[in-house]
Amino acid sequence: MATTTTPEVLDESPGENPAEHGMSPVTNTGVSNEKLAMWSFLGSECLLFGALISTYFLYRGRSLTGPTPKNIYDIPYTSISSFVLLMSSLTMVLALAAIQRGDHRRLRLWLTATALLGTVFIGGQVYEFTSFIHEGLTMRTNLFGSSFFVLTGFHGVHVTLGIMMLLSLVLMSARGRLPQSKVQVVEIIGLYWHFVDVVWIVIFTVVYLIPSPVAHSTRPLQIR
Amino acid sequence: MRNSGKLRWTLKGPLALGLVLLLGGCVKNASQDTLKAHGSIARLQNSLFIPVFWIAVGVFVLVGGLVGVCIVKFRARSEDEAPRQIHGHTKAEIAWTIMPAILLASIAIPTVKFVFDLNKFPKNAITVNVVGHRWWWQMDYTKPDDVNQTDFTTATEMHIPVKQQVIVTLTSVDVIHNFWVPELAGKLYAIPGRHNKLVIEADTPGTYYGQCAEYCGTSHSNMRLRVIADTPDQYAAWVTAQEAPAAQPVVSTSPDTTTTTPGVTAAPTEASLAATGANVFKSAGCAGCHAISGISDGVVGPNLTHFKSRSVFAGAIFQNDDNNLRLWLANPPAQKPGSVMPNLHLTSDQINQLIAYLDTLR
Amino acid sequence: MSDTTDAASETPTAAGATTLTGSDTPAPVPADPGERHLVEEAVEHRRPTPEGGEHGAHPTDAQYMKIALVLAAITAVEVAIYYVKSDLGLGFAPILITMAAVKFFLVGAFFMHLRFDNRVLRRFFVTGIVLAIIIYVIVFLLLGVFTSTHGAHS
Amino acid sequence: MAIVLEPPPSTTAPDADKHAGTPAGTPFLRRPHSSEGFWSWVTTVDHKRLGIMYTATGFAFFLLGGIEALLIRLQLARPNGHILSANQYNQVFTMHGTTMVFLVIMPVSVGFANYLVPLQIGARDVAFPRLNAFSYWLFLFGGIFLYSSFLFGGAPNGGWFGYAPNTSIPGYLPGRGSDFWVFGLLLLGIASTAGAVNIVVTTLNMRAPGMTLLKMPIFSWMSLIAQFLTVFAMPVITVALFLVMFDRNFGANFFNPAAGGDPVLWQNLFWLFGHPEVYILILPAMGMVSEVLPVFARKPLFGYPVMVFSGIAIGFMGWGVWIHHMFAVGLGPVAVSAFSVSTMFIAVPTGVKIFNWIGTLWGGSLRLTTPMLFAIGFIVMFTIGGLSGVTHSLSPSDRQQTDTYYVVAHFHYVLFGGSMFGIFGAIYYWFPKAFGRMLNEKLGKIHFWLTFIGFNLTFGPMHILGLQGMPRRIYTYDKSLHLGFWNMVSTVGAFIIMVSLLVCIYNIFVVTPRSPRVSADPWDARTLEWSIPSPPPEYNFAEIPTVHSLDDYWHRKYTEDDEGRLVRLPNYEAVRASSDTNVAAPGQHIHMPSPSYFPIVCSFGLVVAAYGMIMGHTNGANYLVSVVGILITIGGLYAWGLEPSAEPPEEHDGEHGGENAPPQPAHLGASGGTMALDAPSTAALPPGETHEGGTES
Repeated sequence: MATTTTPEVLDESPGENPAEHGMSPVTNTGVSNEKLAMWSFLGSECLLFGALISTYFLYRGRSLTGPTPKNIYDIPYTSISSFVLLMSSLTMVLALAAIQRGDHRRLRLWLTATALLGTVFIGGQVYEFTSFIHEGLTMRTNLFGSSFFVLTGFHGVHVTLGIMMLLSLVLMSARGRLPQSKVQVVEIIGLYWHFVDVVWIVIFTVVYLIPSPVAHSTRPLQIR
Repeated sequence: MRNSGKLRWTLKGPLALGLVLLLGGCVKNASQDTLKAHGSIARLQNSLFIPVFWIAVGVFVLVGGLVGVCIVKFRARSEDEAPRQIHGHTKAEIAWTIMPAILLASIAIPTVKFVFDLNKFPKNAITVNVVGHRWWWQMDYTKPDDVNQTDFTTATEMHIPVKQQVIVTLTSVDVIHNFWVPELAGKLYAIPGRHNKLVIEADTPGTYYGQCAEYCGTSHSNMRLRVIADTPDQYAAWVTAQEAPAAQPVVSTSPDTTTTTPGVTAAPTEASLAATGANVFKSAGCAGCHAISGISDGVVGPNLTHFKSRSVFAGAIFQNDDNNLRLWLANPPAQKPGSVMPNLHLTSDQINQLIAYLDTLR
Repeated sequence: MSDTTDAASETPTAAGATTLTGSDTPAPVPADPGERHLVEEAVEHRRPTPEGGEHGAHPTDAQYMKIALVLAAITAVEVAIYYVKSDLGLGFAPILITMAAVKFFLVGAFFMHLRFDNRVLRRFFVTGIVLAIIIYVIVFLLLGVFTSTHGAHS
Repeated sequence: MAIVLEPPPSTTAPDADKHAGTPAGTPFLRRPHSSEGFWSWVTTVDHKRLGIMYTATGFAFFLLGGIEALLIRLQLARPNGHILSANQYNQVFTMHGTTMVFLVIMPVSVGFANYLVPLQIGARDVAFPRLNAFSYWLFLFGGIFLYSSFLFGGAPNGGWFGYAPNTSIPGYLPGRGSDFWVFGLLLLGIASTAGAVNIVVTTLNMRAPGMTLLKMPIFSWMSLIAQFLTVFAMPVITVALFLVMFDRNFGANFFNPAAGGDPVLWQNLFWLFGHPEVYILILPAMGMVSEVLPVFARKPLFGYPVMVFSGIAIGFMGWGVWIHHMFAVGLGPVAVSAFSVSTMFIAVPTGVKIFNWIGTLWGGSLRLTTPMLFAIGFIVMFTIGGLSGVTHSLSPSDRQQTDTYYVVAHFHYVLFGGSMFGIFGAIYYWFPKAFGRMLNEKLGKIHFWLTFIGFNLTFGPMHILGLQGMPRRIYTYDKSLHLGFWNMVSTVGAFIIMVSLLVCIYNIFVVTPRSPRVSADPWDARTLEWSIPSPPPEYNFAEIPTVHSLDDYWHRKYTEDDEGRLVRLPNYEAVRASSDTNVAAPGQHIHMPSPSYFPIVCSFGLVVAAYGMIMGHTNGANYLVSVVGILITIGGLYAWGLEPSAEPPEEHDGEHGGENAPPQPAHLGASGGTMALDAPSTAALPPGETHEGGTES
């Protein structure tokens, strides 16, 4: 769309202002408010998850008692649920492509699939949490427990919110309240969903795959 | 014009006054004065601060002066003045970007050097492990030949030999504290789970005040300490005295007479009082928290082995005399808010006996 | 102005074309210009292929699936590496992190359209990521994550 | 609905009723319609009302924080003071700091940004009017939540910096204050993030035609930078607060040394937020001053682009200096040197700003009005704060000054002598715009001089106290320290400040309401907000202006002769007069976002959730209260998402269809196409925005 040619943030020239050309009066940046807001929110979320992941990373191998990641993680299991979440990104983007084509049946299909995959992931996480707790790892147990549960829990809450949004979209679409003109709603929620997915990509690597340094006892405690 | 002159002085008057007062203020006899360095470390720190402080004053005089000139010179005289519209000046911008940068670079160099200087630690120095507690300082003197071994433990008041760098390693058992004896050295945190290292040194014999500088809870204000710089001889004598075991109270012949009939019997001798006090110490709960070598080994409160050798107690908020001790023992939290030492509801006789006993712990 | 009327005349068409269950709701949400441009975009997208316009480079469904396949493959390799890590020694963590970064990039660039979308958006996100990486790596350095000795330097 | 227009108001009410029943309305709450009275303020989404509410609420908290400051000063006036107990004192200084940072300077700056940014950039409202209302209510509720802790077992007492493990391990600090502190700050963090996103999007997206970023008023610029910092800094403290929350409420070990947790992590996270926060607090005030000085010097801002870029530089560099709050932590010489140097060099862009302000004054024609006095006071006082900041960057000697009253003096010169002076100047400067009446100048000058003297008496001596070894946050000090004299001086100064505030309040509430109304442009000012009546109509601009230059309004009135001297354009008077009549023509109608109940409902739910968390700490069953709160919020968000931002315009289009675009829901900027760009301001809020809020919560 020619009308959305983006003026540079800092070096736009007045002549480029669409309104003066009698062109579509888009926003100054050419991006809608909602999308810009979502992206700035995602930028903010980078710092949020960055802090959580960093906390986990910092405390790797510093727990003074077990269990440790090594003897509790079930990598094949987590790999599958990671894969499920990764594929939900695909279904999400297919949903967006569908509404962009005006294919509302496929939109609902893919949105439902995305929500379903997300639910499978959350179900997997619930199962994982329960089994960890059975194996004696809670938030209170050690640093590993604290940082693991808080990090993955935060992510899980984000996924859950995403599922709620997706289901709302399905419902709206089914009631005919999601016309093609509102394609952007799908896009914005898609952005959120993909973000949650990329965060998990990082978590999967940093938390699950990269092993903790050995030894949770190298650090003598001088507390008397 | 007349008006603007007045205005300028109303603007600058308080500032000039402030500056004068600042100078006046430094002469005051404050006992934790950071500008009154009494040791090489504090002097090093001041040798950086004081010149930069005066540079800053100079810059301020420049800026304030320029503002003052503007107010006087460019004050509107009529409503219709048409000043020249200056939108900017590239050379000026470059100048006042680069000049401060050069100035700052020139103070950055000594700063970095001093940072590394402060991280040089003398070898074979006396090492004292200082542990922060809510709200008092514990000092573990290490053995001269092995810094991993504690030689003796004291609290609140530490001695150092004069003109000798002493390494203080800092940690804490609860929250973050901050060890600070301004006239000897800048502060450093005592953080639970970490060990920080600080050098202190005193030039002249004397008593130096210090206190915890990081907010650590209710009685943060009451977490003070003293560093006493001794001549080498005095210090050696002090160490010998501290290394000695606690004084043993003379065994009382009739320990319970005083407790059963308070105030009735003739005044017991100091010795028998003290001996009773030792028993009170063991039975009333003191021993659970306080260590006295050979008697108890509590670690919650200060080590009392040579309690009476210290001039202050309870986080250095009290002079170590019988009156203060009496008040303290009667109700510690009332004297020091939030005190971890509870009110043991001791009778006044028990208190007297305890004081008599503590008096023997020299 | 002409554009306004353009959008105006297009909108009912677009909405009409998409209404499925009858327009029980008047869909009264008035779109902002941002949405208006989307309306126009949507109009363009009514063509069989979602190409054209600024977002013309949008991948097709097939391309999305290819990207997903690549993502899946990388994940598989990651897990495989996890099981053979002993052979790779120290090179192990950087390889995994690189692969995660590639996945991150693929999702961001294609699924989130950062590759095709307005530069402003990329800046927001890249600012967030770069800022996060820099400051948290500094925190790691300060807190001794990369050194074997824990805690303070002293 | 709030269609602000000249057409007979009688038509609005029936229309409104008609619409409340349509599916466009929400299923269970009728759309609010009143534009006057209590409910109109509760449900308003007008950025100007919200801006005033922000500022007024902030000012109220300023008085509370000021009372706390007086208590502190009374306690410390003499050695061994007995006005407060140790625990009370600790609560008071914690609340003083928390209040002044989170409940005063931040929200007042946001309030000004709210009020001014749309006016300065030529927009009808902010990008997300309801999100704006949500931010305000959450800020208010968060503030009330924090202060309610005084009723429930004691206020926060761990310091505004809340160092772990003091705050993270229950039992170290008496009372429940730390829980209130954690949840209060979380609420305020959500509020400020939402508000910041809003202002960032507004500024980037909704500028009038022709207003490139480098023609944007400097205050809008500085707000933009500050809000960017908020967007990126808030999540860091959010995480830190969550970690403490999990430590306190659920037995996690993040900052528990006994389990290997590192308290220094808290310090890093806190100051990672805390230092950008300093610039969040000072940048808007710098912007305010940069607006005031040119107007009263009758000269443009000296080096406007340099001012912008130095602001950006400060914003960036603000991320690389946080360790200077931790020079005494013992982080090793490399880290300490690096951060010493980075801290020093942040003085460069700051110094550039100061010199540019002086450059603005130089050669001007200075009118020493009250706003100007505060602005000049800002320059001088902020310079002192900046210079003492440089002495703090000397990390070796800062080991003496940190955690003493020298620091207290330093940051009060920055935050009071800087931010508050800027804000006071801004209040005097923009008051006539917001309320149509000029604050009394005579009282204003008294206010300024009392503040100036009181301020210097209060905080000047603190430099000395710090150098003489008075640590911060002590509730008492011994006579032997010889600190009594300067503490007494400081206390006297604090009371002079309080008197000056009373003068200000008297001025605002008693004297000014009786003063005559002023024109649109009483100061002969430069920026767009002065081109519309005072107070501005709800829609701000009857016609969105097209901008040709920086200080566009000024250039409609003035030009320069060959020598660069100021020359009035012939139509000078006409331009100023037309500003007073710059309102919508009869029949013209401008669709504005409608009031809504849901912002306040959503924020209320979050506060309920926070109380539930506090109560749940003692009895797990009470966590149900939190669940209820979250459900209220989610319900509110759904209703919000389904409710259109603005009521549909059909009924009016029917009347005026001829001159407007054909009726279609996608069109808001109805009148005659000239205000094409207003439309984003009335953006529909599809569920996308709901989720914006939703993910926050």
